[in-house]
Amino acid sequence: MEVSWLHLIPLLPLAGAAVCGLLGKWLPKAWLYAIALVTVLLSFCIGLTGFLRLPEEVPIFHEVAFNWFSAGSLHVDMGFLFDRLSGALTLVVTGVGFLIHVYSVGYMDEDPGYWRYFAYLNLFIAAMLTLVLGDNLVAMFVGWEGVGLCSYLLIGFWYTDEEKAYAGRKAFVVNRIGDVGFLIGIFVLFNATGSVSFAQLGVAPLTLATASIAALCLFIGAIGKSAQLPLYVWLPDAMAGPTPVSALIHAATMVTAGVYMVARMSHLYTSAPGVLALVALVGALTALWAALIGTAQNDIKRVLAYSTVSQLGFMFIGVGVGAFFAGTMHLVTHAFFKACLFLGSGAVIHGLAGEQDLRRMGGLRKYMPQTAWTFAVATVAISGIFPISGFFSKDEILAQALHTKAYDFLTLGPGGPHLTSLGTILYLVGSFTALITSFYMWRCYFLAFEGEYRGPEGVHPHESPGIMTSPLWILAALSVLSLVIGLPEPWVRGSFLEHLNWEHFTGRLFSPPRGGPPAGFSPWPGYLVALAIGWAGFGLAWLLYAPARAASGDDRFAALFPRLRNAFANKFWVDEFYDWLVVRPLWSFARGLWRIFDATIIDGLFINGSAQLVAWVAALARRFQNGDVQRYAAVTALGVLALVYAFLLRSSP
Amino acid sequence: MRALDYLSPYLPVLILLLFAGVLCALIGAAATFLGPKRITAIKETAFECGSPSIGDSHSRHSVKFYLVALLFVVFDVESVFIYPWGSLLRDFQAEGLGWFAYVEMLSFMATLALGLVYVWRKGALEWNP
Amino acid sequence: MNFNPGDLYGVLPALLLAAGALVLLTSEVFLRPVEPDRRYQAWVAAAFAFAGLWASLAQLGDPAQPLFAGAAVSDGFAHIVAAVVCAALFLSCIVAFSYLESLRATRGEFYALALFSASGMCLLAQATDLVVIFISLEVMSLAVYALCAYLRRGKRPAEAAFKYFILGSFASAIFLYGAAFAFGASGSTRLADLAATVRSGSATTLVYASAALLAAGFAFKVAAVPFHMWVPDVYDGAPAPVTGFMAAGVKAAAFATLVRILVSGYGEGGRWRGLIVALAYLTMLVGNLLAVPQRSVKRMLAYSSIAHAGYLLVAVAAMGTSAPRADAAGALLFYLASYGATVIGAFAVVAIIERKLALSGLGDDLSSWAGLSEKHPALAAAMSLFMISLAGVPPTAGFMAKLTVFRSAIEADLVPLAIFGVITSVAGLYYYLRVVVYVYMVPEAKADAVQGGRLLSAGLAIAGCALIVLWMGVLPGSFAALAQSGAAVFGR
Amino acid sequence: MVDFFHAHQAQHYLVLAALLFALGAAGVVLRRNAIIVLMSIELMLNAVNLTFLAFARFPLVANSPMQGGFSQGHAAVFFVIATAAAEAAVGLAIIIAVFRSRTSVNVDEFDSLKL
Repeated sequence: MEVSWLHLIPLLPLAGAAVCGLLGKWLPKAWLYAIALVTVLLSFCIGLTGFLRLPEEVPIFHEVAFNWFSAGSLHVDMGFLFDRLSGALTLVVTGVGFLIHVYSVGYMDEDPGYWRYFAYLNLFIAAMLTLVLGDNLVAMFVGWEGVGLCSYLLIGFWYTDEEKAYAGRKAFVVNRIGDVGFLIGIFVLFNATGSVSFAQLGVAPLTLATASIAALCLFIGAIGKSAQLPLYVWLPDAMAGPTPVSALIHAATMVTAGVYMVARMSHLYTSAPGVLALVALVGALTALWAALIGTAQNDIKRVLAYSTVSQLGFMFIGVGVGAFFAGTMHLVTHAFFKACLFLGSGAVIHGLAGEQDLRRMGGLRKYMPQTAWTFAVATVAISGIFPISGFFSKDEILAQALHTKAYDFLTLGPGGPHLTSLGTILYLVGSFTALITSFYMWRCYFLAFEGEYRGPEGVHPHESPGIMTSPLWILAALSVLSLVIGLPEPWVRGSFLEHLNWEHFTGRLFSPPRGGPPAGFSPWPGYLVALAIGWAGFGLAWLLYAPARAASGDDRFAALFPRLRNAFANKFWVDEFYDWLVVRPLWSFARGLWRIFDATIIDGLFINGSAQLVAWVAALARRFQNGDVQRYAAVTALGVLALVYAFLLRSSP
Repeated sequence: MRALDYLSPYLPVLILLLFAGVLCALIGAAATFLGPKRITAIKETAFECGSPSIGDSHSRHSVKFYLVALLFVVFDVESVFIYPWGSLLRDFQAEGLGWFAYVEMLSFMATLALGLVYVWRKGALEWNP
Repeated sequence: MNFNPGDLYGVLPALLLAAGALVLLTSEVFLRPVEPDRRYQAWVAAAFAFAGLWASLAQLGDPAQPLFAGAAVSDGFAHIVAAVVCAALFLSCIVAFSYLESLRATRGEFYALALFSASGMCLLAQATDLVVIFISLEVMSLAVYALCAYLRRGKRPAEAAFKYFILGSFASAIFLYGAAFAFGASGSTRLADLAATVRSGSATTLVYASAALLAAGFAFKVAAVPFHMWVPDVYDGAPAPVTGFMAAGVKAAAFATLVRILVSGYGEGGRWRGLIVALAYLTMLVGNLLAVPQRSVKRMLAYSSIAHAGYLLVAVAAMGTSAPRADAAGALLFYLASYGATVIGAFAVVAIIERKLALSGLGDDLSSWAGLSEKHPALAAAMSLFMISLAGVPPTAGFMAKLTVFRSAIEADLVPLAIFGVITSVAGLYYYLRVVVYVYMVPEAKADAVQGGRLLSAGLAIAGCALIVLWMGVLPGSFAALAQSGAAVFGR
Repeated sequence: MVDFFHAHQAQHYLVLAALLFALGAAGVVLRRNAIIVLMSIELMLNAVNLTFLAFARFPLVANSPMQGGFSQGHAAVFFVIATAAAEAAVGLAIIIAVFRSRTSVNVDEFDSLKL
């Protein structure tokens, strides 16, 4: 259905950003907050109204805002597409965005640059909405670049000198690689089909080669934006920005853009099954890799950052096995619980006067109970413990991976073996990752909130003000409530919940993979395994971190949980065993991974390498550009000679 | 080979140049080596029709010289267009373009005159170095 | 011999601008005793620039026709370039007004010289005869040399002008030598006759030597590597409003002429395409690479102008194939317009920063930009907009321009060139965004603020540029249509 | 040796012009004095004039497609001379401006602008 109000959704935050950015310095604080918050809220309301009124038969709102440009045979309309997927994401972006705005009012209140911060934040939301709602690849790219720009600005929000400004360099270099891939992908698709709009790309017949190249290029973009192997390294460093920004951009919205893009281009990716397998493989490897590294981090925000990378890997497994609904469902649920976790960590950091080291926390549940409870709820969600949302969405991905038929006809090289077992491998890797995920998230929770306070002397941990805790509660509630979209279809068939079921809800949006969707499997075995895994991770964390906390905390522990203590009477032996068998190797392995890859290859070769390249270029330029006009003339003369020679060479047959 | 063929006509010129150069060098050398050299204080002084020079021999000219010289060159060179015009005026007239040619030259002269007026009013022609 | 007075109408923009220059020169010497306040001159100049803009746009619909027995031509391509030049002049006059006023350096010659050079640019875009091209080139260049040296403060402007003059004259001589060869080979200085000689197949070595020399002369003017060495020093030393005008106007006129010479003069042979492709590769690489270590914003913009010459060369190279030339020409025109608007805006902001530095004789450094957003949020926002437009990030004019240029390259089967362009342009974000970071950086304690006052006119120009940049980025349709209509002369 | 008298008539002029042009270019690149650099540029322009005149007087092609025939080459020389004079004027003015700020016309001392 053609409508004329869609443009308001991104336009309102944009207007808010313009007002905040240009006039914010002179506006009273209250006005500025009101403008920043109300524009986002209005966007949310418009999105919600639209979402509820989506027509049943063809659930699409479409608006051609204007004829954007036509250059030669390329005609692009700036249009907005509001269907069930982009609609849901609009709600997530504006909803979570609004909550984070509210939270930021408390968090940034004392910062002198608060007006810039809110301008950036609004600009980010406008760009993200453009990304989500754009009805063609170029519009998506507009948003894609816009969110990258805002992210760069917001990471650098607290820069006071150049040294710190270059902290964002890694994010920058890495993201540019992805952007090149994305742009080239657009060009390839345009060259092949003559169009860039999703509507036409969604039905365009593509040869396998074209589809594969385009899908690969676009996926490079997704790898950069969504922090997958080998370009994930910028995300942990991006934690230098304010915590609410990490929550919004580096957890809930921007980094999921890659997943969204792959889902949006489902027709392309199902036409290129090889690339689809690569997507799943990269996702699985990243999930495992980041989870392993996450176990060895002591900075609370870095733990969450690696967990984000890992969860994004899960989403890519989902879309990569052709279960686009599963990947996007995890995207939505993850947005809630990860935002909640990040905001919780922000409250902790806020309450501890800037302390981020898990080893110097502990026992915070006593001081900030609201933060602790909401953090716990979100941890339950991410570790996939029944019955909170993460359990269903993560298990859906794993179940789809196990039963996928997307690779049945794929072979390794011509005449090579069929890749039928790839799905099973993905399942096993994913399940193992889920175990580690549960482990390190609980470790994080225990270290931060349980046991004795080990924090810095003189700091009195305190609960955050209500304006910061209320978003936490809402997000925790959403983490729980969003389980309804993940309930298996047989459970809800016939009831009103059926409409909310994500698979049912997005049913006609995605192209099925070439082997067809898996059908007729029972969810129960998967659930049982997942349940076991979730609790196992919890147990492992408990064994290692609950008892070993502090020597003086032992008595308290015994008093609280005597039975458990008896069950593990030999706990020191267990500790040592685990330490020797699991923790030490795991720790050193994880450290090693981090050192080899992040520190050496990426930092050394890539980031410092580019710095050295710059220095080298500067030295070279200084040799030539030495201010001597006659040297310039000599170079010019040589250029003329070369040009004449080249022309004559080409002219002689 | 082609390049050599092409340049071979210039061999005589080259020989001539070489010959002239060698001859100059020879004569100079001969004068230096063969001539008697007995330098006295009297011989080093300015002789009969000169007085000892005062100050740097490379004195600097005032910028005004450049200015006037340049203005002269510019206006002088522009007048180069008038000669061919004058010699062709009758042909123009024969073709019925006499008035056009006249107006054309008039506008050219007017523009030049405007330049002259500008230079004049700017005071570039006033001589006070 | 024949003469059609209507031909003068064809060069109306150039005539208007030249007349404006004469008016200003006369008023400078005659009105001076009566009216010592010379601020009116900026507005007179702007009015003539606007008239030129209006005239070139009014002629846009006219059918293409040769003027003065084929020495020049009146076609859409030339009119669009003239419109870009006049618009650049108009905005630069407004920027220069506040700049010169605050430095107390207003003199009539400034605007007269600017008008003369713009007049040369307009003619350059129309010329189809090598001698006419040479004369227009010199009218443009001599005035610009003088403009560079205009600000008689410190060593830098005069030195920049000297370098520009020496190298520019050197390049002019090389161009002229090529013109002499072309005359020898075809017996004519008209591009059309040259094309006939090339087409007849009797092209000799002389023809190709002339093509190389002519191309080299204009490769210098457009700042293609390896003829780019003058750019950083000249851009750095010249007053910022002049630099902006140069970057926008000279580039537009020089590219228009380069296209005319190569396509109208040597088009059929098509042998030049490979060399332009090579120049484009080299220019994009060197321009982007050398911009990275720059700490002076002006020098960075100078190298960025080299890089942009590379992207424009991509469009020129795309005109060297049998693929629809009009598309590539349209892309070229669109790029010139968008680059002009962006770079004039950027240099206008630089001018505001520079006014203070010029008094102390310092070059600008990134550190003097720190914390601009605290004092002047709008200025900071505009500068950021120009930077991301130069970097080619949507939704700005720069992105649209790059998109159309690369697309035309792909249609002309220059896919590797387009991909290389995409990669280098994305790499270019690095140094553009560094400016943005500085602008929005929390200033250190001693943040030296830019003083206000007399910002209004420069501010207006900056706002106008920003508006155009956004407009061309968000609603490029009408601009693209104009560019296409102008490019139609190059045929399908 | 015989070729010397039977080659195309324009050849000698062209070779001389090329030599002059190269000398001028070498002067621009090598000479220290700014005035001499300027003179070298004028030399290059005059070399071009000689080339134009050689082609106009001894054409390589049968007939010129232009209205004025080969005399257009002569006309071109007029324009070049006039332009060269203007160029020299501007050049000298700029050199004087530089000289004022640093009292030297040695080109290799003009280096306050560099990377």
